[in-house]
Formats: sequence, structure tokens, C-alpha cells
Amino acid sequence: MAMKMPTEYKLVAEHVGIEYRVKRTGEYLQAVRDVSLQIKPQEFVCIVGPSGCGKSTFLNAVAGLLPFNKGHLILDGIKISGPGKDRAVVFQSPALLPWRTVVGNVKYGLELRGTDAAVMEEKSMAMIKLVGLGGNEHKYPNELSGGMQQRVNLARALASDPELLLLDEPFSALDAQTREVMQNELLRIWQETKKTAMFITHQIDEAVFLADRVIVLSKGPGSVVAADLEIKLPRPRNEATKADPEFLAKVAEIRELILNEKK
Amino acid sequence: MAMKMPTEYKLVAEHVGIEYRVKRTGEYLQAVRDVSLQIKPQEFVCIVGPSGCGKSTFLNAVAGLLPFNKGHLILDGIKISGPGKDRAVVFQSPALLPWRTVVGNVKYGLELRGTDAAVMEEKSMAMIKLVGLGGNEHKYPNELSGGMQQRVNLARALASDPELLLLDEPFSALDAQTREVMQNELLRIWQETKKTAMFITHQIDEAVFLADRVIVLSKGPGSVVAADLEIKLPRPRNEATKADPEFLAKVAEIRELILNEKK
Amino acid sequence: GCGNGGSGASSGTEVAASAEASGTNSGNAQTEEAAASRELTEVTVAMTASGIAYGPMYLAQEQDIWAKYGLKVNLVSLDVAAITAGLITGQVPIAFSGANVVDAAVKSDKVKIGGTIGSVPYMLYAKGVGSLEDLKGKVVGASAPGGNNEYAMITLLQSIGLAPGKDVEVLYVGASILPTISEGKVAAGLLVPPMSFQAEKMGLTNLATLSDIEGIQGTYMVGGVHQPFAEKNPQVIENFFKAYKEASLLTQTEKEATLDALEKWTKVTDREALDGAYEYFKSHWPTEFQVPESEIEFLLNQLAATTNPDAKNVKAADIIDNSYADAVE
Amino acid sequence: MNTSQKAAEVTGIDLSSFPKRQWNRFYYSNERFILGASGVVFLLALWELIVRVNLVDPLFTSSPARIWTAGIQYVSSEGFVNDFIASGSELLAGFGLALVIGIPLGIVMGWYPKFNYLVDPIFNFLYASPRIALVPLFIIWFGIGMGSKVAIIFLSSIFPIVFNTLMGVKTIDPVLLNVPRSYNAKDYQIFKTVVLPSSVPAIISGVRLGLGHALIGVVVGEMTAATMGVGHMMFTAGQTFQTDLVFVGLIIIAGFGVILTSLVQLLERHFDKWRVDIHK
Amino acid sequence: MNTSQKAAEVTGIDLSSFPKRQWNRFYYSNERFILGASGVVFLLALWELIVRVNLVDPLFTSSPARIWTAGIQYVSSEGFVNDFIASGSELLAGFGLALVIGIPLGIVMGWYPKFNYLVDPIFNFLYASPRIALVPLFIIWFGIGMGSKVAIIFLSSIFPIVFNTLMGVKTIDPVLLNVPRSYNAKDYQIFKTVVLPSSVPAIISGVRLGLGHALIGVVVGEMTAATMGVGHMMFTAGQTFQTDLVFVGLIIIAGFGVILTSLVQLLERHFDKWRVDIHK
Ligand SMILES: Nc1ncnc2c1ncn2[C@@H]1O[C@H](COP(=O)(O)OP(=O)(O)OP(=O)(O)O)[C@@H](O)[C@H]1O
Ligand SMILES: Nc1ncnc2c1ncn2[C@@H]1O[C@H](COP(=O)(O)OP(=O)(O)OP(=O)(O)O)[C@@H](O)[C@H]1O
Ligand SMILES: [Mg+2]
Ligand SMILES: [Mg+2]
Repeated sequence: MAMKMPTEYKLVAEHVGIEYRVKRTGEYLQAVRDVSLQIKPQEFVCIVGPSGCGKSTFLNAVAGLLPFNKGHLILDGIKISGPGKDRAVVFQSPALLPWRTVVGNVKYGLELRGTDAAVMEEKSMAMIKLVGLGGNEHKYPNELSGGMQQRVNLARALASDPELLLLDEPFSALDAQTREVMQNELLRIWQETKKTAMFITHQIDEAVFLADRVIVLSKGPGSVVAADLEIKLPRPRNEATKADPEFLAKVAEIRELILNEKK
Repeated sequence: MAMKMPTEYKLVAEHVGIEYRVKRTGEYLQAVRDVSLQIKPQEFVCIVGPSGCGKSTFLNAVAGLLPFNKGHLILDGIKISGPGKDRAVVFQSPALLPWRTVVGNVKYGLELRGTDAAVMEEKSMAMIKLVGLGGNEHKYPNELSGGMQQRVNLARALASDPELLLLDEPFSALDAQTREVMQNELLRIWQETKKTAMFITHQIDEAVFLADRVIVLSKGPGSVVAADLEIKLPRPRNEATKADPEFLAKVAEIRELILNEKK
Repeated sequence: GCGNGGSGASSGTEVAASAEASGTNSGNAQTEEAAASRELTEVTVAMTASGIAYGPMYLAQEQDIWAKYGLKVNLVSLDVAAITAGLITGQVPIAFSGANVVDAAVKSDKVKIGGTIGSVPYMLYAKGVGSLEDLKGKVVGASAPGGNNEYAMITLLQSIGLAPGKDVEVLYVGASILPTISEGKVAAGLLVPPMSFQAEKMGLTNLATLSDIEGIQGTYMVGGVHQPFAEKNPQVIENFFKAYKEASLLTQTEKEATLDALEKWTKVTDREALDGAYEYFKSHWPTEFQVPESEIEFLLNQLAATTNPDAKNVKAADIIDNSYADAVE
Repeated sequence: MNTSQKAAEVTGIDLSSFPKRQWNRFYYSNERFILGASGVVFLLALWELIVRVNLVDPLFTSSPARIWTAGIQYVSSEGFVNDFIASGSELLAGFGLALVIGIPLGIVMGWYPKFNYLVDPIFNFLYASPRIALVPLFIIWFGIGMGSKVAIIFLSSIFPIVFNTLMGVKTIDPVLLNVPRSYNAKDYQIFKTVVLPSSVPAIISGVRLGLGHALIGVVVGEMTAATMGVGHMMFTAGQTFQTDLVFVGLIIIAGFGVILTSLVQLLERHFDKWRVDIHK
Repeated sequence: MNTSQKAAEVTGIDLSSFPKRQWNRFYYSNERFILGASGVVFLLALWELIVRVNLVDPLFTSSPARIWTAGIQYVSSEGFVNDFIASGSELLAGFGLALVIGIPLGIVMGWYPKFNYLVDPIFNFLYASPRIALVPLFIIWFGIGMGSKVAIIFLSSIFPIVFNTLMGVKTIDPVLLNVPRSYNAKDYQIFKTVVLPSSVPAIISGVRLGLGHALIGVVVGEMTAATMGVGHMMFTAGQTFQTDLVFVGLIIIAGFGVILTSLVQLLERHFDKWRVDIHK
């Protein structure tokens, strides 16, 4: 293993291409064609883009779950060659273990790291409260609503306290109110614990509200980076931010970008 | 079977209560406590409410998939005692048959009704195009992105051409652009084919944009109807509608309602 | 060359340990004897299946007559093929079966024929067949290939001028000879008590008693010994036969004890049938153990003609060792 | 006529129509047992009846009453305890070994495709070969003592355990594997937390099937070489066509099997308590 | 030193490092076959070697070369064709019947809980009972002809098929049932479109296990009251200790079994082509 050395960037993607082998035909589908981006330590980056453009694919490659066939993906100065304990993923489909209760699922990440039982219990209970699922600790996933499952998924990733948080549409099944609460909690945790975050969303306003930078991917499959916009809104952000003219301008700009991209 | 008789309403829910038996404890969880509502033929009704309040539960009961322990659910003047060919459901989790390709899944509903093969092929191909999945006909569900799966789910329900469409957050995994296209297509189909629609969503603007009436459920479990608002915006609606002051007022009103509900 | 005599003897001893456990539980064995067992030589003796023909063996086991002769016998019932294998490898130093013992002696010079514990007094029962000659064109049942039952049937058929396989077909039906006759699946078969009593009850006709017919062969229960073991412990084999003789004599006087032993080992609980079987077999339990050379010759010929062509090159005298049987007298 | 009246006319899935009377209550909470017991009782009665009216010969088919008599006699005989202990310990040793080796082997075969490619043809062949014909050889390889029986039971029961475990592993929902993999979990952690729990039904079915093989193995093993054991008793009784006694042995062994199966099913119910019923 | 240079130093999962050379190409596209064949060849060579250096007695273990000689002789004898046809048709009839009855029965047992409650104890008992001890009775019940053998094969192989199908049905993802149910599909439609496809791996594993039982059933059935068949030949050879010939029979039967298993696996691969590989 190459030595870990300090770099300016937490994550560097250089001309990354990712393909799927389609078992049925034996052919390869280039899901991501050429994505280059850099994420600084403690930066919050949002990725938006049309459905099926390769956002989840890219995120999974960063998580180390998918190999890439082109370019380089470098995390903390070391090429990504598989998953690592420094990352935690909130998957698009909740992927809860159906035989574990809510608390069992939230614990899971910590358990795999061999965390002390008492700490584990405490941390996961706190996270369950945080995502608004207090009182549901001992339910099984199939006894939860869609939005509740997604929050368990989020709690699991947050509980394991990673350096790099990879979130794939974590709030898509939440109502407006819950979503707002979650957004604020996520920002608070991110700021307090100095994490780096990569966040996929379809809500442009959500992206602008959360991010330091919003990256727009082009239509897929075979997507490239269509735009990379810095969001200079002051932090901490709150409901007032959403009325800020700069906020609204950025949202409109990105919407325009995506609309043009589609044509 | 009681004779089917014309009524003023397509669907009537009278003090409906729905409970789940929790296998683990043997106890019952009252997911929906007391929901009363009426839907007129060819009406488009949206249901909003906090995550876990019982929206999907109620929709599944209307679909005939869940029994209810209180009140009455009457469809076309006949008590609902099970599923029927007059309804089609877009489930919250896509529920695609993993061993069928996109076209196989879209066909599925028609197939179960014994539709002629040629008609089936034609209809499903058209629906796949409509949801923007042309070219993906022969992919398996696990080769699709989250948003693409959701669109297949939608196409399946639309293809089977029911009288009552039950949609559970069908657009939650779609990007803004695709979502707009789908909203417009849905409205077009609904109007042209004179269907009745019950639509669950978390996007308040989406609810107001689509609906003749928006029903707000209270916090669950054990939800009741918190509000039932008529949306008098003219039809056909389009992007311009979203700038209409009445539109914005309704959105704000509902947001306020939900926020208060939560407290 | 395969496994050596030493390992054969030792595995025979190993198994005897389990016999010790069962011996303690069986009625007659006293606990003091278990203490004295250190002086006894343990030996595994195998037989095929269980039947009244082994009467003295059971009695010797129950009354522990072996102990008087310094033996501790571990009696096992083995499959025909397992006996062949056990004799050759030495896992079973002494075994009683039919042609397969001769086969083992042909296949390996480690096996010799050391005696017999008598011939099985078969009776032929039939349904819907008037006389022996009427068997022509019919199917008869035999238990298993190469067993006493089959060879007895073959010589019986030959003695009345019928060619087995041509004039009469022989079908292996395992333990189901009686029911297959009574249900009309086969025309006839060889039985011994207590099955023969059931046959009588069912109205089957007894066409022949083999011990009354001249020239019937293949009915002897041939005893094989593992030669390396026998060479090392000739006394054990000799003593085995001596004990057997004593048990055999005892069966003539100790009817009740014999019946108890029979019931225990054959699982036949019908006392009446056992009684009949006892009376019938009584005179057939031997006190002399020499194998007739003609019998072995016959079996060699049968083997040569069927499954083991090498049997042609073997002379009966070369594989028989009647010295142990001779020593009994 | 209002809608609620109309509704009352239609029989539906309304839970308020759920049976209220005492017997029904009792029935519903014991449905499984009541139905199961009635099936068994019905069959036994039919059997006894057929024999009583002389439709078949009890010599060949025995009858529940005759089996009962013979059973009481056998169970109270001194031989029974020895037989039972002998057969039981062979079964536990052979089947236990099959479990301890079979489940991990199945997991490893399912998880590491190369290993599977290497051994699959051999396993296929071994499984397809009628090992029963080799039983005499077992006596040479493993001795006439307990060894050969344990080996026979082991070799009879390991295959369904391995094959079903393998199948369970191969059909894991790959989505579930993403989570431990994203945490860079070790293989053994994945086995413990995902592979095993998700393969429970397949493994349990394999264990249940393996148990059946093992019980047959007891009889086959004791048929070939034994001095005691329930299987040996059955074999001896079969030689003298004591059908009643054969059935007694059969019922003892099968009864033991049913008890073990029930334990296994309890275990399954414990592990699968999260599962939603597919029945309406 | 820039990041891309650094990256090159680390061996990773970069697909560009995929083997390029001819042999590697060939190996990867035939990996399954190559590994499988080497396993088999290795075992055979080891066997022959052990016998050649006199570590074991060929009388008991035979050897590949001896089996080959005996095999050639047997296959070219006139008896072989008759034996093969006899055993083959028994197998096809018995196993075919088990398939045709077992799969629907398993589905029905899995789908209708009441039916399952009713028959489950009986099935448990029948499966746990060592049916091999009843073989003599089969001759009486089903005759000495093909009937008793077909019955034995049928009763040997139906249980794994039923139990595994049942397990497959019980573990269907209930979410998938929502769709046909919401369309008010008939039970038979649900069986066809959801239950069967989703139970494919479990059923196939059951069929594979049942096939193994069936092959043993051929030998057991032909052990008693048969005049021909490969199993009969093996049994006779086994009783007279012709080990080479026993192995010839074993290999013919197992070979036949492996071919049928491969067909079944092909079928599985066909039905499971949508499945994502769980392996990294
Ligand atoms: N396992 C797979 N095999 C083959 N193709 C796949 C696979 N997974 C995804 N794809 C294809 O790759 C492309 C990108 O998929 P991805 O899931 O990354 O999209 P996405 O941007 O996350 O979309 P969404 O917003 O809908 O979740 C799609 O065209 C999809 O069909
Ligand atoms: N199978 C089940 N067993 C027990 N409880 C359940 C089951 N399904 C749902 N629930 C409970 O019922 C309540 C309502 O669930 P439902 O899925 O209807 O919510 P929802 O309004 O659709 O939420 P969301 O917006 O998150 O999808 C929740 O509290 C949930 O925990
Ligand atoms: Mg995605
Ligand atoms: Mg829902």
C-alpha cells in the first residue's frame, strides 16, 4: 500500500469512467463516461442530474463497491481499491437487514467495526431519536413505512461516524416537514463533527440549501460533469436562507442548466 | 353480491380504521384511526401527511390488499372486500418482478387480465416510451436506476387502464425535469381517459398542481383527516399555473397546516 | 498384499470392548466375570442375518459358555459382502456364511475354511404347484445371490433335472420369500422354521425337505478364518468350536434356556413357533465341525461358473483346514 | 338504502365478522395442531379399519393395534434401551458431523465461486452415485464398530445440507451485501450477519432433508453390520417377517425424527420471526 | 509525485489491469470447466496412484484402470443394454412421477396453510420413517415387476422436491405478491407468474436432491426381486465382492445422474439469468 500523504483534496476523481457488464448480452454499458471533480476536506458537495444518469453508480464507485474502468479515484491521496471504514453510505434503496430490528440495523455499522456494546447501544439510540424514530426501536423493517425505512438507513450511516459520508437521495421519501428537520440535523452533525459529505438529490433547492458546491451531471448513461457551481451562502443556514435572493438565483440557474442539458 | 348502483361518489370512506397485527408482540397497531373522505368520479385527489402517518396503509386498503377493522370503504356503491380489476396501484416500493424485463413487467397487469398479445405489446411499448424508458425495454429491473424502476412501476399501472388509479409517491425518485414531464403526462392521461385518481405525495406543490382536492392526514400512527382542501385552479394546468398566486397561496396554506399538525 | 494380521487382530479386539458393555446387560453375564475378562481372549465372530440355525451360538452367548474356554466372543451380524471383506482384512477373524467364504478364500490366501456349524435344513414350500416337476417354467424365490438359500435351490432344481435360469427362473427377493409365495409373486421357495410354520398356516404345500434328498449341496454354513489370526491363535479357533460343541449339547437338554436365547436373538416372540422351530432344528445343531470336501468343491465350481473364474484353479483341499474341527474330538 | 347497510349485505374481509364463539376461538388459536392431529388420527383409523374388515393381510401390513401391542412389549424389554442408545449415539455423531461440516462447506462453496467450480463436479458425482452399494466397503474402511455406521449416516446426510446451504447463499439479495461490504466487513462477519440469517430457510430445509437421510442411514448401517440398535432390530424382525415389530422400529425411528424435525422447525420459526406471512 | 502516478503503484480493482494474454483469456472464459476437470482428474490420478503403490488393496478399492477394463467388458456385453433400459425406464417413471406430483403438491402446501397443517405431520412422519425397511412390502403391494421399483424411486425422491418447493413458496418476497393480488389475479396465475419463478432455485435444489434419492432408489429397488437393471447388476456384483464391477455400475448410474443434474442446472441458469452475482 502506498503511504497515506496529506493532500489538498479529500477526494479526487479524474476522468472516471464506470461500466456495467450486462450479463444478458455480455456487453458493457458505460454508465459514467468521464467524471472529474475534487472535494476538499469538510466540504459538502451535492450531485444532481437526470434519473438514470449515473449518480448512484459514481457514488458506489467512491464507496469502493464498483470497479471503474477509466481514470482515477483518489481518496486521501490513495487510490480507491475497495471499501473502507473511512466511508459510510446511505443507499438509495434502504437495504436494511430484514431480520434485524431498527436498533439492530442502526447498530450494524458499529458492530462490524467491533465497537463496544454499551457505546454502540447509546450511539444508536441517540441516532434513532435524531431521525425521529424514537419508540420504533424494536420494529422490524417490514413493519415500517417507506420514509421510516429511509431514516433508519440514514441513522445507520450517521451512527458509524465516518470521515466521508456518501448519501444517495436520503430524503426522497420524507414529507416536507420531516425533510426540513433532517436537513438541519444533517448540517449540524456535518459541521460539528467536521465530516466531508457527498449528497445526491433531485431537489434542486435541497442541493443549494445544503451544499458548498453543486455538481450537475449530464443525461446518462455515459454522463459527464455538466456544471460545477460554488454556493457561497453563509453558514449556518436556516429557513431564512431559503428566502435569500442568491439562494433563489442559484436554484433557478441550476434548473435552467438541467433543462438545457435534457434537450 | 350487492347490485352495483350509481352513486354520486366513486369512493366513500366512512370512519375507516386499519390495524396491523404485529407478529412479534401479538398486539395490534392502529395505523389509521378514523379517515372519512369522498372522491367523486373523475376527481384527482392528493393525500399528503407526515412520514409514517398511514397514507400507504389507507391506499392499500382501498386497493383491497389490507382489511380494515372499522368503518366502511365503498367503491362504486359496493363495499370493498378485496382487490378488483377496476383499480391499479403504483406501489411505493417498485415491486417489479425481477425475472421479467421492463416490457415484461409493464405487460404484467394486462397479462393477468388476459389481454390479447398484440394489444398488450403495443400498449406496453407506448407506455414505456411515455415514461421515458424507450430503449430500455429489455433490461431487467436490477439493471435500472432507482428512478427508472419507479417509472416502470408507473407504466405498469397506466398500461392496465383502470378506472381508479392509486398512486403512492410515484415521482419521489425522479429529478425535477423528469418529474415535470411525468406530472403533465399523468394529467393528460387522467383527463383524456376520464379516470379517478388518488395520489400520495410529499411535495406540497406537486399535490396542489395535480389535485382537485388535497387531503391532509394527521401525524400517525392512528391518523385522522386533518384537512380537506379544494383546489380550484383552472385546467388544463401547466408551468404557468405554478406561478399563479392562488397556487402559491394554497401551497403555503397546506405547509402551514402540516407544520401545525406536527406540533 | 493388504492389511496385516496384527492390525486385523487388534481391530477385532477393539470391537470386543463394545461387546463387553452389552454383555454386562445381558441376563447371565455376571459382573465378576467382567473383572475376570482380562484373562479372556476377545474375538469377533460374524454371521449373516439371524436365524434358528445359529441356536447353539446364541445359547453360548447367553450362558457365556465361551468364558469357560477363555474366550470373549463379540457376535456381529454382517452383510454377505461385509463378511467376505471382514475375513480378508481380518476385522472378523471367524465368520460363518456360505459360498462367499469360499470366494474370500479364493481371492485371498489370508482366508481358510476352518469348519462348519452345520447345514441348513431347508424345506420347499409352494403355492398352486402340485409337485416338484411342475416348477418347470415357473419363477422361484431365493434370498440373495451367492447365499445358502440360492445354492440349495440350485442343487434342488438340478437334482430333479431342471436347469436353473432356463427351466426355472430364480428371483432374489431378500427376506420376502414367504410373502412372495403366499401372494403368488413366485411359485415356490426354501424356508426353515419358524417361517415354515407360518407357511403351513397359510396353506402352502411342502413339496420337499432337503435333508431327505440325496445330493443336495450348498446348504452348509461355511466357517472362514482369517489365516494370520488363526496361525497366531490356533487355540482360540479350537476353543471356539469346543465351546460351540458344549453349547450344542446343552441345547438338547436345556430347552427353556435355548428358547429364551432364540427369542432374544431372533426377535421371534411367538413361543409356539419357537417351540416348533426348536424341535425341528434340534437334531441339526452339530457337534462335529468338519467341512466335507465335496461341499467346498461344489461351491468352487459354482463360483467358477458365475462370478469368480479364478475358482477353477483352486483345489478344495488347499483351502480347507479342518485341524481345529479335528481337535475338538 | 345507505351505503353502510349495503356494505353489511356483502361478506367481506371486515374483521368485525371474525368468529366470536368459544369453539371457534379455541379452534383458531390451535388450528395447526387440530388439523395436524385429525389428519393423523384419520389415517390411523383407516388403516385399522382396512385390516379389521380383512381387506388386507395383517401379516404384511400390520395394524395400529398390533403395532401398539408389539411396541409395548419391545419398549419394556431390556434390549430396547441398548438399541435406542446405540442408534441414538450413531445418529447424533453422524448427523452432528454432517451439520458441523456441511453448513460451513455449503457457505464456502456458495461464496467462493472458484472453490465451487473445483469441487462441484466431484460433489455432483458423489451425490449421484448410489453410495448404498459401497456400504460393505465402509466396513473395511471404518471397521465393524460404530465407525462405519457414523460414516454411513454422515455421508447420507451431508449432501442435502451442503446443496441447500449453497443454494441459500447463491440466492441472497445482493442489495443486502452492499451494506457490510461498504463497511469493509471481513468475510466471516458477512457470513455471520448476512449469509447465515438470510439462508436460514434453505439451510433448515436442507437439515430437515438431511435428517431423513440420516435416519435411513441408521437402518442401512445397522443392516450391514451390527449387534444392536433399533435398525438392527428392524432388520432381524424383517428376516422372520415380523411385520408388527418392523413397524415398531419404524415408528420409533420416525418418531425420533419427527421430534428432531420439530426442534428444527422451532429454530426456523425463531430465526424467521421477522418474516411476513405470504398468506392472505 | 502526482496522484495518478501514486494510483498506479497501488494494485486495485481497475479493470485495465485485466489479463491480456491468450492463455488467461482462454482460462477466464472456461474457468468453470477447467477447474472442475482438474479436480476430477486429480482425484482419479491420486486413486490410481494409491492403488499402484500398493497402499490399498485393489480388491476393496478397485482403481480407475481396473474399472475401465471391467467397464468396457460390461458395456459391450449383451446384458448392458437391457440393464440400462430397465433401470432408465424405472428411473424416468418414478422420478418423473415425483416431479409431476411433488412440485404442485409443494406449491399447494406452501400456499394453503390449512392444507399444510393437515398433511405436514403425516409428511414429516413419512419422511422420517426409514422407508427402506418396507421395501419387502413393496414387492407384495406393487408386484415383482417394474411397479415396485417405480414406487420405491417415487417415494425416495418426492420428499426433497415437496419440502424444497414448500420452502421456496414460503420465502417469497411478499412485496411481489402485492402486484398480482392488486389485479385480483387467480391463484393459478399467481403460481405461474410469481410463485414458480421466485421458487426456482429452491425447487431446482429439491429436484437435484430428489434425483440423488431416485438413483439410490434404483439400486435399492433392484436389490430385491429384479432380474435385470444396472442396480441389480451392482447388487449382485457387490454381494459376490466384484468391486470393479460395483464401481462400473456406480459410475454408470452416477454418470447418468451427473448428466441429468447438469440439465437441471442448465434449466436453473436459464430461469435465473436475471439474477445478479453475489460474488465480488
Ligand atoms: N447493475 C446494472 N447493470 C447494468 N446497468 C445498470 C446497472 N445499474 C445501473 N445501470 C444503468 O446505469 C445507468 C445509471 O444508473 P444509476 O443507478 O447510477 O442512475 P442514477 O443517476 O442513480 O439514477 P436515479 O436518479 O434514477 O437513481 C442507468 O442507465 C442504468 O440503467
Ligand atoms: N406490516 C406492518 N406491520 C406493522 N406495522 C406496520 C406495517 N406496515 C406499516 N406499519 C406501521 O403503520 C404506520 C403507517 O405506515 P404507512 O406505510 O401507511 O405510512 P405512510 O404514511 O405511507 O408513510 P411514508 O410516507 O413514510 O411512506 C407506521 O407507523 C408503520 O410503522
Ligand atoms: Mg440513483
Ligand atoms: Mg408510504
